[in-house]
Amino acid sequence: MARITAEELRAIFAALSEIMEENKQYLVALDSAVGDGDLGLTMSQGFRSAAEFVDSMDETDVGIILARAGMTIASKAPSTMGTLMGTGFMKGGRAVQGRDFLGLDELTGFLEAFLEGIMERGRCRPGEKTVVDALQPALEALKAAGGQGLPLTEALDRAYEAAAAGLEKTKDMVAQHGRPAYYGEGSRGKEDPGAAVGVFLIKGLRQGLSA
Amino acid sequence: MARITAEELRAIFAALSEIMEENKQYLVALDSAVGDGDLGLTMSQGFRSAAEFVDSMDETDVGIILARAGMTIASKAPSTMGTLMGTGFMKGGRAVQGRDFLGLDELTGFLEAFLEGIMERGRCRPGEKTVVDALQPALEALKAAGGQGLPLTEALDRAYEAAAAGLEKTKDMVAQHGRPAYYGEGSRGKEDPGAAVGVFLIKGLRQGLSA
Amino acid sequence: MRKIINKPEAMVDEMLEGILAAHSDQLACAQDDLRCIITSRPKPGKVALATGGGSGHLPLFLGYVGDGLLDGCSVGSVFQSPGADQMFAVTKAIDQGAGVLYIFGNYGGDVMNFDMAAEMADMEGIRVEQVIGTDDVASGVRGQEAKRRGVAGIFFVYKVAGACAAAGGSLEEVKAVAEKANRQARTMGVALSPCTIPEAGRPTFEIAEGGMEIGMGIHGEPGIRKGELREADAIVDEMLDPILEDLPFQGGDEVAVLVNGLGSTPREELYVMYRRVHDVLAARKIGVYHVYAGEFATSMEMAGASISLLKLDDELKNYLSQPASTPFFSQPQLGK
Amino acid sequence: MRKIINKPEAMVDEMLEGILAAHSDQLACAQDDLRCIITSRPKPGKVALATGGGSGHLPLFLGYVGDGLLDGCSVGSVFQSPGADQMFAVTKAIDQGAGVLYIFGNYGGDVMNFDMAAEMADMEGIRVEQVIGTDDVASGVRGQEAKRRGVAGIFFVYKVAGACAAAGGSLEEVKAVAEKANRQARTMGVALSPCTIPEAGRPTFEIAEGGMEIGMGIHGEPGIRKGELREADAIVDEMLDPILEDLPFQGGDEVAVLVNGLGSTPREELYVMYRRVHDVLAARKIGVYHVYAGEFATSMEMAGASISLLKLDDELKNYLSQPASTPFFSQPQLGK
Ligand SMILES: Nc1ncnc2c1ncn2[C@@H]1O[C@H](COP(=O)(O)OP(=O)(O)O)[C@@H](O)[C@H]1O
Ligand SMILES: Nc1ncnc2c1ncn2[C@@H]1O[C@H](COP(=O)(O)OP(=O)(O)O)[C@@H](O)[C@H]1O
Ligand SMILES: [Mg+2]
Ligand SMILES: [Mg+2]
Ligand SMILES: [Mg+2]
Ligand SMILES: [Mg+2]
Repeated sequence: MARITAEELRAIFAALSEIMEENKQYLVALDSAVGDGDLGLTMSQGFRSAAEFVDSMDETDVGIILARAGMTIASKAPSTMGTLMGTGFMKGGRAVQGRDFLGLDELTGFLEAFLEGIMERGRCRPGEKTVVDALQPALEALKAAGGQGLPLTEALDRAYEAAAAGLEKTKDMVAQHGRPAYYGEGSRGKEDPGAAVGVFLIKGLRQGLSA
Repeated sequence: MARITAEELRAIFAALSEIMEENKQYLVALDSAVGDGDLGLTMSQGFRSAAEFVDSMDETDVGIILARAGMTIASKAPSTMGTLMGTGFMKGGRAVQGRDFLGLDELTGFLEAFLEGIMERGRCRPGEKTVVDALQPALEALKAAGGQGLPLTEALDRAYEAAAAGLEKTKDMVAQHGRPAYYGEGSRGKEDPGAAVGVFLIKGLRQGLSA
Repeated sequence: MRKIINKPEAMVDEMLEGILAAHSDQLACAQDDLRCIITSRPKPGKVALATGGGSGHLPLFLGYVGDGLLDGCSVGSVFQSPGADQMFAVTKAIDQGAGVLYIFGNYGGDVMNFDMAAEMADMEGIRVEQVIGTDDVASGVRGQEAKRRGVAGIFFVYKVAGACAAAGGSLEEVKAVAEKANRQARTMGVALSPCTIPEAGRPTFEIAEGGMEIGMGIHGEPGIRKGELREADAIVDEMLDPILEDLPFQGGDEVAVLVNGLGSTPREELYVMYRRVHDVLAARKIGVYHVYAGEFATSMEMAGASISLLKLDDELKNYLSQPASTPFFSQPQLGK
Repeated sequence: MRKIINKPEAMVDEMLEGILAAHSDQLACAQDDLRCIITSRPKPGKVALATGGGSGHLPLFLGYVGDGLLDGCSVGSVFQSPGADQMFAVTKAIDQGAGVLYIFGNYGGDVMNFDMAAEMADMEGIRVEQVIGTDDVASGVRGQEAKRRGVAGIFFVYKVAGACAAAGGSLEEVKAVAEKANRQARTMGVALSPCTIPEAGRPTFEIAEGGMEIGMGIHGEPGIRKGELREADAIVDEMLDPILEDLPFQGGDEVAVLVNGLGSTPREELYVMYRRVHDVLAARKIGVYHVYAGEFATSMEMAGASISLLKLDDELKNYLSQPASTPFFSQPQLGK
């Protein structure tokens, strides 16, 4: 059964870096519509730095790896999503500190702390058209998969689908936070750029695991 | 024989005001080519104020009228030509102060002092592409006409021709003063805007006299 | 792009190099990081004041680091928040043991990063408090003042907090004065042109030639009304009304006024505006204690202006009147 | 035209009304004429300093009326000389019996009108001397310095003359110091855009988008080279070379530097420029005593900048370092 050790984390961050790079223009376009258009740039740069950092790290504690990767993202991508992703990894990492690997339960705990960290830092709740609206359904999906005893890879497949569905739903919401909120009702009908990053996050977690 | 009393001065300033008004756009165009383009505006405003002032004055001393008209021009048209015309009238007026009228000799004395005042104020000499290059030939023509015993009106006709010829010659000169000098060799081929005002000055003097 | 720069991506760091080279007697940087600007004349025992924010707004933010004002500033890329680690580096460098007050504008990235920096400081035993500038009337309805953006009025907050700290105020006292100033400051802006982020190379938002946008933010955030450019007096009236109603400012009040240029609007025009401000305030019997006019918070070469009013009481007046001196702003003791 | 004004023809007077309303504690006008600005804090017995010039250049010219600087300023329409009668009115109002020094830029209209005003003053028994600013290297060849225009470097002349007069210098002493500063100051400008005289409604000269003109004057007077906009370092080099060669400035010299924005060029860019200035001067072993960067002499909303150097000796350094304070410029004692 698949589990996430330091080795998988290297693969996961490599995958995340690649995904953000591939989708740079897409994120720029989403963010240009309701923000300052930098999201593709900050995410590809932040995750590239994190991947390099994780690759260079001689550490087996996955919690520490995740937390340190978060600090790297926060300092290399100081835009809002950089800070939120950084915070998420730091809080999530701390929640699973002291372990050599993550199974589905631990990953669920990681994502829960990740999400809580973001909501605390961003002073936000689900339904306010943010990254939270992709991650929260993903967390629910992981929990459900755990209840059903599904393997980690399949759980992440479901989480990915849930996140993508969550992203779709952000179209119906009115932005309450960050630059998109300046547009008020004008933000309705558009996907939230940060939620798209949330989807890519789950995608990267899945992609880093074989099979 | 024609002579210039306070009454003629009123007619002369009325004529000058009219001429500057009629040629406003022409002077603006000349000044726009090598300067700031305000010449038509400042001259029409300055001479209008002078005409109004002379009209309202209860004074028979033509020297005082001319000098005071000069102060009016200087204060209402503070651009370079306003200051120079103002200076000319003030110095010229002072040279003929104490008289009730001007004949050709006195007018010649007036224009001589007028020209000297300008050259002193402008730190300039003939040939440097300024108003002086219209007025200096006009002064020579008046002197010559005086030597030949011509009447005032005819003398002014000749002075006008000489001024116009002087203006034409400024085309061959390179500007040494004021904004036109910024263009250096680039000012060659164009008439000097200030010299055009000099021609109008003589024209107005003539036009204010009957026949 | 009409900019005197080298490589667009090097602009911020080269600007900082220039600033540090020009003003090495007054400014330095922490941890050899150009983006962590600190005063080179720390005052032992004083409560330290830090700010931070994106570049492109000079003299905001680092221009207020100096005597009688702030002690440090973290510097972001153009219109981007600095990182939490830079804020933390500044915090560590300026703390004199009396605690550090963060004063910054209400922008998502800045708020989160300063939060994070405060947590880091807390872990190292440095006491940190925050006051968030929210003076922009155009950016949120009454009753939800805490959601508003911070713009030029933050200058008033810096000024009185800086003077209070210089006078030996405790962290709590300095924070209380800063909060009061923020509570009593209101700003409204108008933009006549967009501006260009060097790396983008073209304007990131549009204002039609001959148009204006009332209430637009200093990063081009949407305002409250777009329209044709009107006469100065009409523009000022449209800006002043919501300011005056919001606090509200009333007859008998005494205020300080800041007429701020956004970048390419000349001082000539700011004074044409002030002429109207003066008349409107006089008609309402609102007294004017002091007038600041010039560039205090800009958006690079944006054309436009903002008007800020600060309602004064004796305490604020005293702190406002104290001398201050930075490389970008200098004021003698007022009322002498 | 992107201007916040009312009727274009009212702009100058409305601006003056705004300035006087805002700064009534420091400024007044003579003979009820708005265009005759004088200090409201005259110093009995002091040599009085007057300047004057066209509008559109704030803080030039009236912005330097205040403590430690000038005593009066006559104000013309945009880019037009004030009248001799206004200069004379200012002269009469500020004279304290110790004589009046005129300091103004070398522009035809100004020169003639100040001459005329001096004659009027002479007739009333007021002693007047003149120093004409001629710092613009681009406007005349070496050996004919007296024909050059005066631009931002006149700030240095004001500053040291103002300090000398404040210190009790006689008319001759103040004039000598002003002449020395003018002799030792050199400026070069670059323009990236034209500007619009309100009454004209459109730019009175052209600079292609993406182009620049090295040496252009502050009214759009032709410069010495037009071309494509280059990188900041290359522009600075092209500006500095003729400045350094002209005086010349040499290894071992000590200078003050003024990097001046012409209107819409942000301070960010001025410091990118200063960074290069600093490196070039360091390489030539020229010491920098103090750096001024900001808007000191503008052309409304023109984009561009100028660089001025003043070669110092002990006397100039002392006068430069003295405090000064006007509504537009304030400096504490330097080197403290
Ligand atoms: N307070 C907040 N809480 C949670 N998410 C937020 C908050 N503010 C903004 N976001 C998310 O950040 C995204 C924009 O990220 P980013 O482009 O980095 O912002 P910026 O460039 O404005 O700093 C938004 O689409 C939204 O999902
Ligand atoms: N120093 C000078 N001496 C004599 N005439 C001068 C001098 N400088 C300029 N002029 C004249 O003034 C004319 C321009 O006048 P005007 O448009 O009023 O100048 P500006 O608008 O530049 O002040 C020039 O064409 C020239 O004839
Ligand atoms: Mg963004
Ligand atoms: Mg951003
Ligand atoms: Mg002209
Ligand atoms: Mg003119």
